[in-house]
Amino acid sequence: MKKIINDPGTVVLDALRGMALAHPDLLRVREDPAVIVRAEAPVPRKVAIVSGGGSGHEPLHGGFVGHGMLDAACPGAVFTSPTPDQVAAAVSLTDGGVGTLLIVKNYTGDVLNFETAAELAAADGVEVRTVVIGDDVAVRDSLHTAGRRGVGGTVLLEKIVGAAAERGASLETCEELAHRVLDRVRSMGLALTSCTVPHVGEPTFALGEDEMEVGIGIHGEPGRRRVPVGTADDAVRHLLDPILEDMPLGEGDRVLLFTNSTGGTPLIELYVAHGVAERLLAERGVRVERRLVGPYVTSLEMQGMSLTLLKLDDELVELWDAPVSTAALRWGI
Amino acid sequence: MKKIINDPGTVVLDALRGMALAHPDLLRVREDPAVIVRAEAPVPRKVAIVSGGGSGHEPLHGGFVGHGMLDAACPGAVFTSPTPDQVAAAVSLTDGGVGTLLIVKNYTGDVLNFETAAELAAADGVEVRTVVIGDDVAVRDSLHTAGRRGVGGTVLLEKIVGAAAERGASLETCEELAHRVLDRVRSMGLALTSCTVPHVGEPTFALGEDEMEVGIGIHGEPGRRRVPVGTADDAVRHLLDPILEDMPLGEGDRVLLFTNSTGGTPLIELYVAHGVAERLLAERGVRVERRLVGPYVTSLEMQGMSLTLLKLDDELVELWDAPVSTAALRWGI
Amino acid sequence: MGCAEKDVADAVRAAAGVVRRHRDELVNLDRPIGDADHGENLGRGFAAVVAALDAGVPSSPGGVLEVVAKTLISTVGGAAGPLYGTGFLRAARAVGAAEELDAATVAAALRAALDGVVARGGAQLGDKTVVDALAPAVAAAESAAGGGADVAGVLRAAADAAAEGAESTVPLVARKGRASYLGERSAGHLDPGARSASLLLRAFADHAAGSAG
Amino acid sequence: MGCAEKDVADAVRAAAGVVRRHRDELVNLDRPIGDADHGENLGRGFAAVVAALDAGVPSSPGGVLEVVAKTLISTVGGAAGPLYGTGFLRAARAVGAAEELDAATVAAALRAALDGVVARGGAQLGDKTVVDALAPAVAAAESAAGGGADVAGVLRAAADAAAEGAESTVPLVARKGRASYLGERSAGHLDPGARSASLLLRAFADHAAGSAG
Ligand SMILES: Nc1ncnc2c1ncn2[C@@H]1O[C@H](COP(=O)(O)OP(=O)(O)O)[C@@H](O)[C@H]1O
Ligand SMILES: Nc1ncnc2c1ncn2[C@@H]1O[C@H](COP(=O)(O)OP(=O)(O)O)[C@@H](O)[C@H]1O
Ligand SMILES: [Mg+2]
Ligand SMILES: [Mg+2]
Ligand SMILES: [Mg+2]
Ligand SMILES: [Mg+2]
Repeated sequence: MKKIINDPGTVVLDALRGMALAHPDLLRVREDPAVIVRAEAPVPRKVAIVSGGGSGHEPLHGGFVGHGMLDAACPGAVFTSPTPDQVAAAVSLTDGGVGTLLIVKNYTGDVLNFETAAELAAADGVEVRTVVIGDDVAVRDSLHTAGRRGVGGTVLLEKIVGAAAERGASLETCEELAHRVLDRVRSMGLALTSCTVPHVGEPTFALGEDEMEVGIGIHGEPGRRRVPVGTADDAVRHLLDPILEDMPLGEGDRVLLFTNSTGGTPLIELYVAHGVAERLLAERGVRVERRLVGPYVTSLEMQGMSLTLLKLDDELVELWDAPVSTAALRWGI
Repeated sequence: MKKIINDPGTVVLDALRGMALAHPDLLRVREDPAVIVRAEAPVPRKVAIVSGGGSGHEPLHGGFVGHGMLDAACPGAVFTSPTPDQVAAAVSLTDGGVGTLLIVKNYTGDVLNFETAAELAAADGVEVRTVVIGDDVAVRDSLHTAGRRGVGGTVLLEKIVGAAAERGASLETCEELAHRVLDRVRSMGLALTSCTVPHVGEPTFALGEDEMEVGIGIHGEPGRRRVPVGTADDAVRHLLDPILEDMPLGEGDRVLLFTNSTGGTPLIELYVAHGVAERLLAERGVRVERRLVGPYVTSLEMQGMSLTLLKLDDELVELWDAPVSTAALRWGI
Repeated sequence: MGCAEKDVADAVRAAAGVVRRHRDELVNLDRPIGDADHGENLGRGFAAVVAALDAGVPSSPGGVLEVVAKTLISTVGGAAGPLYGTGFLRAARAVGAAEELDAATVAAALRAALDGVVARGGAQLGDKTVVDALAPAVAAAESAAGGGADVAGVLRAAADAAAEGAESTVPLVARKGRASYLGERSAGHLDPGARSASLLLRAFADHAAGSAG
Repeated sequence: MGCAEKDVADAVRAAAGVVRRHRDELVNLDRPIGDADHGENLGRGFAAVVAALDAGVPSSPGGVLEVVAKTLISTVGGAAGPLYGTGFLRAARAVGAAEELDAATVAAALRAALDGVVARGGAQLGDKTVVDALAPAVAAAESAAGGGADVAGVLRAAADAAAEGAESTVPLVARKGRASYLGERSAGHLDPGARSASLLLRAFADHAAGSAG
C-alpha cells in the first residue's frame, strides 16, 4: 500500500487536523467526537444543516462546511458511517434555535447512526428533521432491500438546501426543498481501478487490465456489471443511459450536469467525459444550464467517474447560484 | 492503459471542448491554434498575463484563466510545450494595449517556443516581457545546465501577478513583481506511482511496491533519488528539508504553504501531509499565514505530492487575497 | 459456575480477543459483498470496550452489558455499531439489576438482543444478515434453558446454532445492508455480520465452559 | 541526379516515413531520461509536413525547406520543434533561391542548420543533444564536398558521422534539455534527439542514393 499517511489508525484524525490548519477562516475541528464545524457556528436563527458519512470521500462532506452550505460535517472512519455521538455533538454545536436538518446518504449504517443521533437530539430539545438521499440508479429501488445509495446528488442537495437555510428558510421549507431536489436528481458511477482502504492495505476489488465496473458504489461496492474499457463516449453512455431511463429528459428540459471524478481520474479525462455528456444531452434537446466538474465525491484514489443530473427550475438555479464559501465550493463571496 | 478518453491523438482538443462547455462564464476556447482565453478578453488598458505549457497538468494553466489571474493559457500536447503559433495567438487575442507578460516554466521546449512567440509578437507591435520560473530545488541550479524547472511556484506567481495586473499595474511593475515572487518561492515534489501518457500507453517509469521517487519532475522526469515509502512525516521532510536548505526560513518568517497533489493522491492524504508540514514549520517558528491545498499542478494520474513555500510580505498577502475568479481558484468575487 | 459482573466482563474481554484475532477474516468477508471494514469496525469497538472495562467494571452484569452497548454505539459506526449496540442495550435491560445471570436470564437476554436488532434494522430471517445467526441461536438457547441446561449449556447451544445459521447465509441473496446492492451477485458469500455474531456467541460459550470446568 | 524541389520534397516524405516507423523507438529513448514524447512530437510534426507538401510543393528547394521549418515550428512544440524548425529555416536561407542543390550547397545548408540549432539552444558538443549528431555530420559533409563527392556522397558521409555521433552520446552526462535534470543518472542512455537527427540524415542519404542509382 502506497499512501502518504502516518498510521491507518489515525489517518482520519490526522487529516482533520491538517484540514483545520488549511482552512482556519472557514471551519473548526472538534476531535472527540470528531466534528467539522463552520467557523461562525452556531448561526442564530438559521436552520442548521448537518451532514456526515464515512471518510475517504473528500471533499465530501467537510469540504462543504461554510457559508451557504453545511454548518457541520461528521466524518466517520474511512468508509464507515459516523457514530451517533458525533452527529449529536454536531447538532448541539450548530443549533441556531430554529431546528436542524440532517442530510444522510442512504446506507444502513448511516441511516441507523443518524437515527439514533436524531433521537438523542430530540431528547435535548432540538427540532430535528432527516432527509435520506438515494440517487444512485445503479441500485434497483425497492422497499424490500436497503434501497438506493446516496452518491453525487448529495453535493447538489447540500448546496441548494444550504443556500435556502442561509437565506432564512424555515426547517419545513428546507425539508420540502430537499425532497424536491431528491425527486429530480439521479446519478451513476463507474470505476477503472479499485481503491485501497488504509486499514485494509490491499485493493478492495480486482479489475482486469481492460475491465471497468459500471454502477460502482462510492465505497468500492461492486456495481451492476463489468464491461471492457472502451472510449469516453462508451463510458458516458454507460452512465447516462440508465439515468435517463430512470428519469426521462427531453426537449427543453433544463439540467445541472455534475461530472465527478472518483479521485484518481485526472481533470483532463474528466473534461473529455464532460464534453461527451454535454454533447449527448444536447442531441436529445436537453439544456445544460449549470455544471460542476471535478473530484467532489471521491473514493480515495479510485480511478473512475460519475454523472449526476439535476432537473432545474428557476428556484433551483437561483439557489445553486447563491453565494457559497467552503473549502471545495466557493463563489459569489 | 485505462483512461476515459476517445483517442490519444485528440485528447487535448476533446478536453478543451469539455472545458469550454463546463465554464462558459469564465473562458472561451480557440481551437487552431489552441488557446484558452478569458471570457472578457481583451481587457482594455490591462496588462495581459499569458501562460501555457504541456497539457496533463490540469488545472494548470487553463484552470487559472479568468478575472484576477490569466488572460490566456496555451495548452500544448500532453507534457509538450505549446508552439509559438499558440502563444502568438494568445498574445494577440488578449492584447489590451499596454503590454503582455509571458509566464514560462523553465523547460528548454517552453523557453524556446515562447521565445519565438515573443519575437513574433514584438514584430506585431505588442510589448512583450517574459518571466521564466525555476522554483524546483530538486534540480541543482547552474548556468551550465538547463537550470531549475518551473513547478508549483507557477500557480502562486500567476495568482499574484494576475492580481496586480487586474489592479492596473504596468508591465514593468508586473515584471518586477514576478521576479520578486521568483526570489522567494521554492518547491519540491515526490511520486509514489508513475503516470501514463496517453500517446505512450504505458507508465513513464516503474517504481517498486515500496519505493518513491523524491525530486520528481512534473512530467515524470526522474528525481534526485529513490527511497522507501515511509510515513507522511518522512515524505514531508524529504520535501521540506531541501527547500529550507535552499531558502532558509526561521523565527518570524511569514509564508504561504502550498501542499499540492500530483493528481492521484487523494485529499485525505494531502490534508495529512499538510498538517505535518504546518507542524514542522511551526517547530521552526515559521508562521504559515496563507495556504493552498489541493491538486493544482498535476501530472495526469500520478500519485504524489509537492510542497511550495512562498515567503510573504504585506504586499504579497494582499495580492494573494485579492479577488480571483477562475475554474480552479475562486474567492472574493 | 457463577455469572456475576466480573464473569460477564471476562467473557466480554474474551470476545474482544476473538474479534481481534478474526479482524482480517471479517474484513475479508466484507470485501466481496461489502466495503471491507466489518473486522476493523468491530475491532475498534471492542478495543474501546476493553478500555472502558479496564477503567472500571460496573457493579452488575446488566451494567457491564450497558457499557458494552454504549461503547459500541459510540465507537463502531457503520451498520454493525447501532445493531450490536442496540442488541447489547436490550440485553442489558432484559437482565435488569440481577446480580448473577442464570440460564433462563441468559436466554431471555439473547431474545431481547435479537428483538432489538430486528427492531433497529428491520431484517428478517433469510435476508443474509446477523439475524440469520442470532435467530436460530435464540431458539436453541430457549430450548436448552427450557430443558434445564446451565448457562454454559445455553450458550453452547446458542453458539452451535449460530454457527450453522451463519453458514446458511452463503447461498442467500442479500436483502438488507450493503450486500443487497449486489442483488444476485451477493449469493455464494458468507455474511460478515452473521459470522461475527457466531464468533461472539462461541467466545461467550467457550468462556462459560472454561469457567465452569 | 538532380536535386530540385521535387527531389527535396520526396526526400522529406521519405524522412517522414522513417520518423513514423521509429516513433516508438524515439518515445522509448525519451522515457528514461526525458518525458517520453520525442517520437510523438516529431511524428506529429512530420505528418503535418507531409500534409503541407500534399497541399502543394513550393517552387524551389529552399521553399520546400521553409515549409518544413514553419510546419515543424507550428506543430511540434517541445524542445525539438524550435530546434529542428530553426535548423530547417537556416538551411532554407542558406539554399536561397537555388533551383537545384549541389554538393557544396547541401554541405552549406547543413552547416547553417547546425549554427541555427546552436544559436537557439546554446548546446555545445558533448552536452548530449542533437548537436552531438549534427556537428560531426556537418564536418564530414564539408570534407566530402571538398573532396568532390556528389550530393548522395555528401549526405552519406553526414549520415555515417551522425550515426557515430549519436552513439557517442550514450556515456555522456546531459548538460542541456530535460535529461540534464538527471545529472549523473543521464549517463548510459542514447540521446533521443541525437538519434532522430541521425535518422533524418540517413533517410536523406538513402533517398539521394536511391534517386542516384
Ligand atoms: N438491516 C440490517 N439488519 C441486520 N443486520 C444488518 C443489516 N444491515 C447490515 N447488517 C449486518 O451488518 C453487517 C455489516 O456490518 P459493517 O461492515 O460493520 O457495516 P457497513 O455495512 O456499514 O460497512 C452485514 O454483514 C450484516 O450482517
Ligand atoms: N538546448 C538544446 N540544444 C540542442 N538540443 C537540445 C537542447 N535541449 C534539448 N535538446 C534535444 O531535444 C531532445 C528532446 O526533444 P523532445 O523530447 O521533443 O522535447 P522535450 O524535451 O521538450 O520533451 C533531446 O533529446 C535533445 O537532443
Ligand atoms: Mg462500512
Ligand atoms: Mg516534452
Ligand atoms: Mg462493511
Ligand atoms: Mg521529450
